Amino acid sequence: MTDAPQEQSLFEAPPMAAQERMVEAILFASAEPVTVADLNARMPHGCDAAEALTHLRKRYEGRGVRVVRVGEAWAIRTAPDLGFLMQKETVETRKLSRAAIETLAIIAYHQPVTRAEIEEIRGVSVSRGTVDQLLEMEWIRFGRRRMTPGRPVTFVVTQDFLDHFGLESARDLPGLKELRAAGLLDSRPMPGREDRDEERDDSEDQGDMFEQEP
Amino acid sequence: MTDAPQEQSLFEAPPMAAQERMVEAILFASAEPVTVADLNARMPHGCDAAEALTHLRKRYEGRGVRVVRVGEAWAIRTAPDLGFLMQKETVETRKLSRAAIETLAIIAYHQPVTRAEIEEIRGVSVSRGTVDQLLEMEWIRFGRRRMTPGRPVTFVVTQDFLDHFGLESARDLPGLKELRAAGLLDSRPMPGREDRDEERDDSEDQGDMFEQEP
Amino acid sequence: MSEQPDLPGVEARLAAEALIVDVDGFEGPLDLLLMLSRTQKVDLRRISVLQLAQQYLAFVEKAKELRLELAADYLVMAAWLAFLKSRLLLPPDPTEQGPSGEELAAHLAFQLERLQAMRDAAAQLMARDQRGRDFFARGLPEDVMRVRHVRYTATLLDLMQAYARIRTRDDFRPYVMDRDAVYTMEEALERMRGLVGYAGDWTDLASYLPEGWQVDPVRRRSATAAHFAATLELAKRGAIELRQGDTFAPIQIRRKET
Repeated sequence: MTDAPQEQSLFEAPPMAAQERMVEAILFASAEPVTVADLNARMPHGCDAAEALTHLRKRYEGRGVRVVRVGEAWAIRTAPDLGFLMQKETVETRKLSRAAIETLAIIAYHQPVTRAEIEEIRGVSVSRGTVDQLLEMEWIRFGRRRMTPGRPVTFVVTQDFLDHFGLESARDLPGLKELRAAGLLDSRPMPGREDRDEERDDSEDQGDMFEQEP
Repeated sequence: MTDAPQEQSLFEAPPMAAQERMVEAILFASAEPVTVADLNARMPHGCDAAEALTHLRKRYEGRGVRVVRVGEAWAIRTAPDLGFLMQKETVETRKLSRAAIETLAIIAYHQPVTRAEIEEIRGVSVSRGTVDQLLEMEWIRFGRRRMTPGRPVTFVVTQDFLDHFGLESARDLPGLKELRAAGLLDSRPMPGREDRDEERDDSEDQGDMFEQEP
Repeated sequence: MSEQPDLPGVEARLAAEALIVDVDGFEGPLDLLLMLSRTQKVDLRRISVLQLAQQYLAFVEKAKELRLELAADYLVMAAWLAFLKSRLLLPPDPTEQGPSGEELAAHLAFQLERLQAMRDAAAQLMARDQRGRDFFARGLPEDVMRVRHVRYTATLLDLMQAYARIRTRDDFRPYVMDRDAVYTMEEALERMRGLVGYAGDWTDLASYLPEGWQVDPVRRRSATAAHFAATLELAKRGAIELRQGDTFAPIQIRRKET
């Protein structure tokens, strides 16, 4: 491309300070996290949103609001130590049952995880209401199917989950490293029943076992 | 503020920098502009929201967002020169019509699928508007022609579709058994026929448009 | 189990009953085992599975004594633990296939430890700062120029429900238009245009119906409707006049003199 230098002069990217302002404006205007790709798409040609973000993040360190990473996206959120000022904004979250909380934790720490694996860990069948509730809250979603007989669906946590719990990524889950080091995230089949999970997923009447509430 | 020194001895007000953070967080998170009286009421005793606002206002001068007065109250708003960045926020989201979502579901589950097959599964003819809409949204595209008489075109779902629904591939869609387990197959009353005729209108000439490759 | 319980026995029994009354509070046998394991007051890694199995079996015994209905999975676990107990107590039989008692016990200990770990992780997760409680998103998101273009959207749940709806329609029948019995207005218009020229006087509209469309009710209805629509169109253009003597009387047409 011989005309590249020319093009550059035509669409010169704004200075970094201006780019930082733009990222600031976009993130302030949105309640949802915005991806770097989205930022770049909305900013003028030649901008580098990722770099502008680094500057912006530094600028807000220690302030009343912070620039936080949520998975692949970015958002501005109030500093957690100021939560006490926000009684007016506090939203009453639906009270999650103990089963739902445990199921959510298992999905987060073991993802992608099948329903059979969740049941194996909890030792009880997972009620359909529990998974429905988590899907509806958009804290979990379907992941890739497992390449085992029966090709069961898997569950993974969503960006909204990360946002809700202030996690940059699923790797930042509390205690994740320790749990992994202790082997507690391994899938370890019952001795003598290596293929138990797969059999379970494959079985014709799998549906039934979820129909009955524990 | 003649009584300030007295009060200060009883309830020491936080330093001005901390007060500024508080005002920043409150203005950011509030759904409506906030008056100085409101700010003072929400902040710890002894705070001076008006002064904190002045500092905050100065801090945001020239930034991507500004602290502005709205009547008697205060709010954070995008800098006027950056309004052009907010265009993405202007889209209005509407639920896809029932006809469209059904057509889309059939394409997703049965792809590649011809229009005749969609009609057979849905039990009603598919209006060209519905297919056009899905094509325009780039959730479906033309697939390979079917090697049967008439060589009808087929439809398949796109990467955009997968991205929107958070799927890694169309194969990850839950099957009928899983739909049943999730309670999606039994709880619904049998739909009446009232909406079955909704799209028969232009069935005369729609055949043609699908013959030609885009 | 004795008829005359001594004093400490009463206490133990009350404790056991309290436990049993609580059986609804347990989320399955693994949860119960985890609870029982706490009475050993040791690290889960050093738990005596044999002792735990005995505690569980005693619990099930008590429940039977009190004539409490236990869910099937509790009984399945009891049977399995009884088997495990015998494996752990008896010297290993070299001819026996399958995993040893120690392997099974180790797996059970692993399951308990893993469940406990997940509970702790869940508690840690819920103890984190949460959006909408400890930190907040923008309360006043800006939308400068709204209603620019409509973006249609749907959730995965919508999609799945739509599919489920289609697949559970019992009155499902493919819609097929019966084109054989349809006479279109365009065809009728074409036909009438040629015919009205011949008719100088009032003629019954019914007499214009083409051959093969006069008898079969379905075809006759379609052809009549098409021809009627066509006469209205011709009348509008000023090509013909039409009249009807009475309600439901035959409709008559004639060419308009120009």
